[in-house]
Amino acid sequence: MKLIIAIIKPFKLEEIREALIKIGVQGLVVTESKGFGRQSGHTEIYRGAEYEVTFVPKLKLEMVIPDSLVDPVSEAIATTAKTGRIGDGKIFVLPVDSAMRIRTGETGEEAL
Amino acid sequence: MKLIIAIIKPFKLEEIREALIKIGVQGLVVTESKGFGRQSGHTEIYRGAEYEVTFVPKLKLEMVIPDSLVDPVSEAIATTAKTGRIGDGKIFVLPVDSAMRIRTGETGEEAL
Amino acid sequence: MKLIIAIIKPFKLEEIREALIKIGVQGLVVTESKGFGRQSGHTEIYRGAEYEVTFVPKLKLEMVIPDSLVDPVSEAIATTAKTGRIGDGKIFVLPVDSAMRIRTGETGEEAL
Amino acid sequence: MIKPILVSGIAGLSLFASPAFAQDTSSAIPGDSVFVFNTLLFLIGGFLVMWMAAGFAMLEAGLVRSKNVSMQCTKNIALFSIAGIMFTLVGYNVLYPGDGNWMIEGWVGNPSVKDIKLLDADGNPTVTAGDGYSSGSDFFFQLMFCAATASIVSGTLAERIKLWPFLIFTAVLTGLIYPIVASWQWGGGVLSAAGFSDFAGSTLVHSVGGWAALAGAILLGARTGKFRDGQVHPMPGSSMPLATLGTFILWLGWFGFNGGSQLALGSVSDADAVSQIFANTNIAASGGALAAMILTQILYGKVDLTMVLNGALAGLVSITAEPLAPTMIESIMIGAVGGVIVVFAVPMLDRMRIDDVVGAIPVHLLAGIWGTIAVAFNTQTEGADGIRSVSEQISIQLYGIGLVGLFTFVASFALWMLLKLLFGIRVSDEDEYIGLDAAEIGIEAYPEFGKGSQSL
Amino acid sequence: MIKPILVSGIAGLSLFASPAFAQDTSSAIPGDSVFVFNTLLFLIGGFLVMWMAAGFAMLEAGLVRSKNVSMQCTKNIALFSIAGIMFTLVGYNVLYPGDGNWMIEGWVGNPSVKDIKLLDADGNPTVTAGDGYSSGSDFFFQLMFCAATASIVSGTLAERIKLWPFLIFTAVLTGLIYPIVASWQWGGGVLSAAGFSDFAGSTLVHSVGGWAALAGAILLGARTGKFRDGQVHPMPGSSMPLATLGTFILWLGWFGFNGGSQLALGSVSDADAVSQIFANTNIAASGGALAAMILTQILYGKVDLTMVLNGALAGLVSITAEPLAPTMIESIMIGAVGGVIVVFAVPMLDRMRIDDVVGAIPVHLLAGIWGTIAVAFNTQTEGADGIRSVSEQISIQLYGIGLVGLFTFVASFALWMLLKLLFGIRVSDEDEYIGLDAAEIGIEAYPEFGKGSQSL
Amino acid sequence: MIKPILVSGIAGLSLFASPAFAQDTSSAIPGDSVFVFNTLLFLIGGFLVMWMAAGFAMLEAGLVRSKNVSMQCTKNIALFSIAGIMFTLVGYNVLYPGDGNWMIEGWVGNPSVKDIKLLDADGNPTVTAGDGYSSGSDFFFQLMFCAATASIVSGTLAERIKLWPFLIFTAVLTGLIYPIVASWQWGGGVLSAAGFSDFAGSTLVHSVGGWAALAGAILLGARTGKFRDGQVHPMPGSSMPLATLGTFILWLGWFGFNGGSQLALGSVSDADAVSQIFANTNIAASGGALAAMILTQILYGKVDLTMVLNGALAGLVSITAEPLAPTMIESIMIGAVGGVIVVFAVPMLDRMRIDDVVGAIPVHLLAGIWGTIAVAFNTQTEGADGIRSVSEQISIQLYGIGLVGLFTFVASFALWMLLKLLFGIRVSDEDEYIGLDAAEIGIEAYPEFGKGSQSL
Ligand SMILES: Nc1ncnc2c1ncn2[C@@H]1O[C@H](COP(=O)(O)OP(=O)(O)O)[C@@H](O)[C@H]1O
Ligand SMILES: Nc1ncnc2c1ncn2[C@@H]1O[C@H](COP(=O)(O)OP(=O)(O)O)[C@@H](O)[C@H]1O
Ligand SMILES: Nc1ncnc2c1ncn2[C@@H]1O[C@H](COP(=O)(O)OP(=O)(O)O)[C@@H](O)[C@H]1O
Repeated sequence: MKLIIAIIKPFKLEEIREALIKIGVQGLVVTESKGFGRQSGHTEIYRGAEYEVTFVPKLKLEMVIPDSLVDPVSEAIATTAKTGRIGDGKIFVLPVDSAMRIRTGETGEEAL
Repeated sequence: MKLIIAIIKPFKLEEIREALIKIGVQGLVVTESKGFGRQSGHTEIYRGAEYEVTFVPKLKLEMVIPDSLVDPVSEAIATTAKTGRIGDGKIFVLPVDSAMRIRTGETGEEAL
Repeated sequence: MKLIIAIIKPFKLEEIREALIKIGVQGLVVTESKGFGRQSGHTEIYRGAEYEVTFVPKLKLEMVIPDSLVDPVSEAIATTAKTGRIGDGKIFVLPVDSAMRIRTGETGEEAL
Repeated sequence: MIKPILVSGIAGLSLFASPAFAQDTSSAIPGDSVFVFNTLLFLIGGFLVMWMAAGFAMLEAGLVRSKNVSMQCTKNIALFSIAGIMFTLVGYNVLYPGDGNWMIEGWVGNPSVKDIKLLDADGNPTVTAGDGYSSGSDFFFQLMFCAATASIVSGTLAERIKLWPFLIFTAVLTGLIYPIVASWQWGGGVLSAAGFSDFAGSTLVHSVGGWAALAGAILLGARTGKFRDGQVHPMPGSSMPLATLGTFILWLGWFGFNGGSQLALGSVSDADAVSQIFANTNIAASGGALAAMILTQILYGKVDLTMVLNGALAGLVSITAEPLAPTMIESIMIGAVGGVIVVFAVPMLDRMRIDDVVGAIPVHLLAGIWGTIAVAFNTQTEGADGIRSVSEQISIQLYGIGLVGLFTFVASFALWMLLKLLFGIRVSDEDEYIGLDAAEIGIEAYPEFGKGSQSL
Repeated sequence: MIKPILVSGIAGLSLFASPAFAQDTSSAIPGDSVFVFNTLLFLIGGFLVMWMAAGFAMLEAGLVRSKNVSMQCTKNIALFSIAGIMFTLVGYNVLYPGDGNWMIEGWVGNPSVKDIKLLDADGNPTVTAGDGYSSGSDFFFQLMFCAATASIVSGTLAERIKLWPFLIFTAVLTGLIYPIVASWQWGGGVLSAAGFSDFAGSTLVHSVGGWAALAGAILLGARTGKFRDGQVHPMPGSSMPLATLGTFILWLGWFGFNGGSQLALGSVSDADAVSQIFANTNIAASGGALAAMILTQILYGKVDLTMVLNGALAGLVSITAEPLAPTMIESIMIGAVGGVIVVFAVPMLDRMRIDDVVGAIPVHLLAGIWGTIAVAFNTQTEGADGIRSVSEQISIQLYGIGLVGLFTFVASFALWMLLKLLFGIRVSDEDEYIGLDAAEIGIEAYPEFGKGSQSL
Repeated sequence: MIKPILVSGIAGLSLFASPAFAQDTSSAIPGDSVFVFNTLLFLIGGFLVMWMAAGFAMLEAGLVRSKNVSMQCTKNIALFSIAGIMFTLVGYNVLYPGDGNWMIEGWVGNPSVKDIKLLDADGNPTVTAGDGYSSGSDFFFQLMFCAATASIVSGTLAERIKLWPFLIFTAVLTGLIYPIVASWQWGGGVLSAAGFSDFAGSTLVHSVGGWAALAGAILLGARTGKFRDGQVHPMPGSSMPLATLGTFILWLGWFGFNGGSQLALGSVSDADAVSQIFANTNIAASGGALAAMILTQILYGKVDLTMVLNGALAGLVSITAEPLAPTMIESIMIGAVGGVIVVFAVPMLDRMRIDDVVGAIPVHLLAGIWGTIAVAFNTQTEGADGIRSVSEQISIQLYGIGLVGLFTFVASFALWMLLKLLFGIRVSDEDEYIGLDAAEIGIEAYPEFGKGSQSL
């Protein structure tokens, strides 16, 4: 089992969710975050003073999936999240030791 | 050391926190998130148009614990978070390489 | 590659970001969270009734970095985030299997 | 706020020009001008009291949790609409039975439906100027008082009551319960005959709302989790600036509430009276707010903003029973006692396990009782043996408070009980958890997923 | 709301004391008092209508998504400012050409710039009391109507229109389009001659705003994603309490809008009329809100707060064309029909793929049409052969609705088209995604990163 | 806004019917009607200015960061309460020493405590109609001006000042400093004798607030992090819609502020004057808002909403010193200059390292100075040698501005210094970080953990 962490542009959420469902992802959790990266934010002027908005709104998607899905999921996210413009985001894959569904107590891939 | 990620129903937070304290968890961090899973949200009508609320409010609990606590913690969360109804959430366990307490510089299990 | 999770006091964000840039961190993602730990919150009185504010506002920083940066990054965060007072936060290091930059499809350390 | 039928008390002067000026024909105000002035007072007073509906809505929206804010907004706009319609169709006639329209003399007016129309087909008024003011303006003004009574109830019962049973209660409260009680005094019924004095309605409006809320709160029970494990668990409201806005709106509206209750502006003495009322009303609110602020600082080591807001409102409720007679300094005192009452009564209700979400019972019921008693020190009505003594007046005030309380509480309790048996008045635990907005309204108050980042 | 030039219709009575009272010299109101009363009505009415600008701002701020809230606030304060200046410089003279200042007799007034100054160098009024009211107060009142027209447009086109082209449109709307249309009736032009009746402007104000909004919405297109994949994708607004506050503000302001349109307060019959107008206006809003509430409960199983808010406003728009003649119960009905219209028209517009963010078209245009037609049942103007029949009046009302609609829609459409060709009226997709606040205003409505935790 | 004692200037006309009408007995307004009209103007003006307290509260709540919003709400309701009580007990008598009650003739009134009561035990007025208006209504109106002065201070010093020292300052400001300054003009003191002209208080109210704020800001220092590393670090406020709402409230309230300052409504010329004031006040705000909008667009490439809001307010402050004499177009200009001042002064203060959280110094102090100077072009008071020349008037205006500035700044600075030495006026760095809500109020403005998901 792997944990996929994907940082995406917020307006891509719905499209990605639909793409993931198609390839069998059964659940995920989304968190609103702010990202800092090459996409360097922008300079704003507020009441005559310049300031840099360094953090850009992003969504963080987290989902635990069976090893077999790592490639299709990465691919699906990469395809749908891509706009080709700076700030499209990242996909990270982390190892997971175990998973449990609280409602049933199921563990392992059953739990996903 | 392991990182426990638990996705729970928001109103269970306090109960779970109390259960965790009892078994020796000394710290955790909670993030508000939205989940998508079998609990499929619901259909709302807004100004005459139907729409699906696909994402359900969840809390994400993260805590790093010594290996010895993984089972009691999982068990404690599973017990208190359970309502038996769909959407109760998940518990994931991830490996952790190291931990440090910023205030003291302590590392390892001391830092938790 | 490692995932650094740092729980910090919110007002330290800007300082830490600047410190991290200096040592070559190219991106990170910040999430607003609430923490529970030794820093035990405080008791408030609202309309004549006491209650405990158990959760303290924290920021969670996540960044994936090459192994070579783990020590300097930990050090940089530890130094700048430190106030010496309870609640300064934690730094956790987790293993990462892989990373991908969505915009270019680059993977591995290139993607960070 | 009394129809001319009540001649005892200082307010009785209002519609009759004071003799000192009547002689002075060159400066005297012509009858038609008096009519317009009086009408204008009702209209201005009326729109200011109408504005209080927004005040209640904002105060309550700020003091409930986010998940119930849409519901609270819905209830407030709905109850204001229902109050308007029920008072028009039924309540107005019950409140003002006049001479011949009592069902039970002095106690219950005839609920005949009357469709008000002021101008006949030729555009001539259907009422005569001799009345001293346009009856339409009076109607408009009275309607707003009725609506205010209903607004009081919604705050206490927030976050757990079902929408429709609440609205049915509102319909009966505004169509019958409030008009019956108010008719005892302002319709020339038993209280007015007994020499009770309640200028703008500390008892007749505010405590009626408070008693109805109390009955509901008892039957409904507290919010889940509020009194867990023998402890009080505060549930802070969603938005302090909205609660503050609501309080300022109510403060502003109160000038109409008390000032308009002079019922006349068309003479020098009425203009003086309305001015004094404005000044006293304002300073009583100041007294209430400051008392609560100082007291929470002393008791808790920090100022509690919600108590300050409640304190200002309690000051306003306290002065409402007699905003004309006190001096400015007396007004500060009367208001300050209201503020003190709030600070002690809020935790007291908690100890009694009565869950009053916004503090409406301390503010409207308890400060209302205090204000009604305080009247006696400044104003004594005329009885058979001349002006009453202060202690006689206090007895009468207590009699009025008791009578109104008894009737309103019993009637409300019975009605809530009926609604409970028929439909249930409380939402399910599940619905309470997810919030009434999602459960009954279908649109959350702040529905976006994260600020500014929602994709849909 | 008619200048004295229009004598047909019940409102024409307003400035002329009714004979019944004229004889009674002892109670008659002296001419100067009449002047002051009338002026006061305009001033109070004017500041209440001014307050509606805040109502529109809050309603719209609550019904757009967070990322566009600063923009909506900016537009509302800017359009109100522009309306004030354009109406002063140009619009007022176009609206009231008087006898000799028409460019096209009965159709288009002369847009001469006039700089209004009421007192001469010695502090004496430059106008005479004989006019019956201070022309400055009338000007102030009329200006607010003009601004209200512009406010209506901004809601419909929210979340995708560029700031400056919108403001240019506003300048032309308030300087020319609205004043021309309004001159047809209130300036003594063609509609007034034809016997059209529109007391406070269901058609002349509200539907003008509605038609201008409709033309813009068609040319501008829907928000990206609103009608994706052949389905309607709702985009819930950011804050229900702000939307509720806005509705209450508008409700309050409407007493000035309709009550002030009596144009006179200085007689018993005028005071009666204004009172009736206040009462009817209030109850029509109640009817609209309740109708929408009950209907959404029945149709969708839940109450839709935004529909209730729209319903209240639709009730207000519906009664605006004739708030004086109906009885209270008729007023409830007229308002309730407005509420029903909203509930059905909102999804209908969606089906037509017209994206009206706040529901301004159902509320102001469609309920405005309904209200204008409903006039005929209560009020018939006098034609050459005496008072018209109901069906004759209906024809004339339809003629007025059609004429106003045609002109406003065509003029607005042409203007929007011109702006589109010259500058473009729609922001880029990217800007729409990130929100107009970040794109065009530079300060987000809620700019903090997390509540209370921002470090900068 | 002048007591009758001041006869120079156009406003002096107000209480005395203009001769042109006095002869015409049939239309003349009887003395008692004049009394009621004047009183009514004070009451309406007073409640509109009271409403400005809510405007300041919302504007400031919107422009501070979330973590300080409850504190800002608390300060605003507390200062309004304190102002009411202090002005009643002390300030009113200091402001209006009349003939015999000066401590230092023309400079400092006697701070005797007076308990105001308008009706005697028999319900007869204790003042006579000859005064032209109810003294209670005047008192009510003046009290609101005093409170407005205090409101101005709280915005500048937000986010870092301790609650109680601020409130002590408020008590002295409203009990002594403001009344002393205002007595120089409105109490018939030295400025009025010198021929200074300030209709509704650009200098006497707004710049007094501004100077007091400036003194505080200098002693208090900037917010931590605002001027880090030689750069300005903006700290955007929490809620643009609340700031917009606050501005609209202030705009509305200003009709009372300026219109009520005519002090009389009971004649044709007064009614004309109030009408012109309403129209001019409105359009000056429009001018200020638009000027700021166009200027920020040009300078920064984007419109800055907060500047537009400040610009509208600066327009209002600018016209306040003379809202009657200018024509409409002149009023637009006067307001627009106010808007321009704001856009340049805000960054200028930043360069001076003076941290004014809401822009109160540019808006109230600088635009107030501009407005006071601008008076001279339209209004010249009468000196020993007849009407003064424009340049003479400018000198006198500058003298008044200087005198008021000097006294207010020095007195405020001394008082702030005293408070600093006694209690400290600034919260600890830690408290500033966590926010004043958590540190001093104990309830955060938006206390929920996530929207709608809080379990407690
Ligand atoms: N090393 C990293 N660890 C965690 N998150 C990162 C990292 N690098 C980038 N991100 C996240 O990804 C987002 C996009 O990255 P950015 O460098 O701006 O654009 P791109 O990926 O197109 O080069 C950033 O806003 C940040 O949230
Ligand atoms: N594979 C997954 N990875 C991450 N989070 C998940 C995953 N599956 C479910 N979740 C989270 O757990 C929540 C509950 O899951 P759900 O399928 O709705 O109910 P249940 O666990 O009772 O079957 C979801 O809302 C989602 O937030
Ligand atoms: N075991 C843990 N796992 C995850 N987060 C933790 C853990 N312990 C502490 N934290 C986070 O770190 C923050 C600081 O920890 P705390 O115990 O309060 O102070 P300190 O680290 O100075 O001893 C907590 O608020 C919590 O968010």
